[in-house]
Amino acid sequence: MIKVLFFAQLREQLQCAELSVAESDAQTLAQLHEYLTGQHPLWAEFLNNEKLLMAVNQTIVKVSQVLQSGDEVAFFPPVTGG
Amino acid sequence: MIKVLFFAQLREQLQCAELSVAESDAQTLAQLHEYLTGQHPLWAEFLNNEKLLMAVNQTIVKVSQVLQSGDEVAFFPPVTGG
Amino acid sequence: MISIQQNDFNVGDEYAALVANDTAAGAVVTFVGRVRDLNLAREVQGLQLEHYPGMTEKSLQEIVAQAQSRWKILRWRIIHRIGNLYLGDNIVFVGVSSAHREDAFHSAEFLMDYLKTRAPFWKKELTADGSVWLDSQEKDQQAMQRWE
Amino acid sequence: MISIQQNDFNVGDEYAALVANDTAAGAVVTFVGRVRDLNLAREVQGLQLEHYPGMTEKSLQEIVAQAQSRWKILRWRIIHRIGNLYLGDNIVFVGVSSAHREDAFHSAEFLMDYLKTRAPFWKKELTADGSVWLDSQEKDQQAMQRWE
Repeated sequence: MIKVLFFAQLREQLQCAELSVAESDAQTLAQLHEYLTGQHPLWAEFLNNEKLLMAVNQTIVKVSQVLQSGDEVAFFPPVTGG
Repeated sequence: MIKVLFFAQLREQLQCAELSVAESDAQTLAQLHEYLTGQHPLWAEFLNNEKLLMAVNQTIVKVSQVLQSGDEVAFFPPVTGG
Repeated sequence: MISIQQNDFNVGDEYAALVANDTAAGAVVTFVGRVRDLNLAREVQGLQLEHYPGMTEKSLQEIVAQAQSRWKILRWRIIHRIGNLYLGDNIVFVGVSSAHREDAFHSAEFLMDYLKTRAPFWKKELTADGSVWLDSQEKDQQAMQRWE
Repeated sequence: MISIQQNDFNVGDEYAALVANDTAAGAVVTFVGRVRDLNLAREVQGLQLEHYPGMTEKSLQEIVAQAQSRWKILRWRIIHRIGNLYLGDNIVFVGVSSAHREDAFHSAEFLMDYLKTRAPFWKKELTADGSVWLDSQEKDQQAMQRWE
């Protein structure tokens, strides 16, 4: 399984903080994205935001990133700490 | 009279912290310099140091500065505080 | 050391820890970020600070490693508060000690610029009109890009 | 406020004064310069700090006025110690508060660069081989010229 996390404004927009996806449905980050918007049409508007950042195992990566079972994936808006 | 001050290494080299000079002997900073080295030949070596800074009434000035009675003149090495 | 915490910090104590028994530290720079009353002309009453536990610490460690490869740093300290914070509260502390002031100033500023653009924290502002997620600012991206 | 004093200062107290009752201060930078054990490869035991009373305060006021014309500064504080100082002792404190971190970082660094090259203080180092007046350093002149 792949663990998927959403943070901040995105978490509120999707009304979801965390879910799991079978690795067969998400061999790359791009595929995971496609899978999520397919399963949740209402999420597409928010997940298609070009500014969103994606991390795999807590490192920011590109959408071409290959995924494997046990990965922790996170989607979140640009950061605003400090 | 013009009050003349020396600081730090220069004060130690000249073995003098403060002296007074009649304004007639020092109408400009350049004249004051000439007067001092004339009166104290042993000082020339130290007062001719190109790196020395000069202040009149606590503001750094150039050697062409005109002097008047009551002025406070200071000669000192480049600063090293902080 | 990196701390992500709800509790406040004490600048005097942090300064003391940065220099304790270290006579090589000729220069110490500290930065504190605080909740201020006006942000982009909105009247702010407070902030809610969310973070991504685990990734926060990891990204800050990477930022520190980058700073250490660029400047000679003796000791460093990063504290970032989370949860609900109010007007005038401390948000973030960055402290660096070094032999020379250039290293201390530049590494502290670098750490803040990177923290602002790379560490997964998000601020929700509480104003009289309700709460609103803060947008990232172009000027922070530009500040970060100076170092590249 | 500018203080030229023999006594030590307390960084925590100075930070508290910079932000007390000021919810506009989103960013506070402090710098502390200390007596360190190695300077230009000489083993330093202490320093004797001489200054030009009156001109010191005047030149620092002028430097602060310049900083205020370049950056938005809310509060500032400069303390410079004089007399005999020993390994690990604090020498100088510069603190600036501002709404934004760029103003706080840059004005604090500017104040230090100018203080180092324009304010009439002189250090005599005490080493095992005797005492020696410190030479001004080219890198300090260069640091100052960045701002011109």
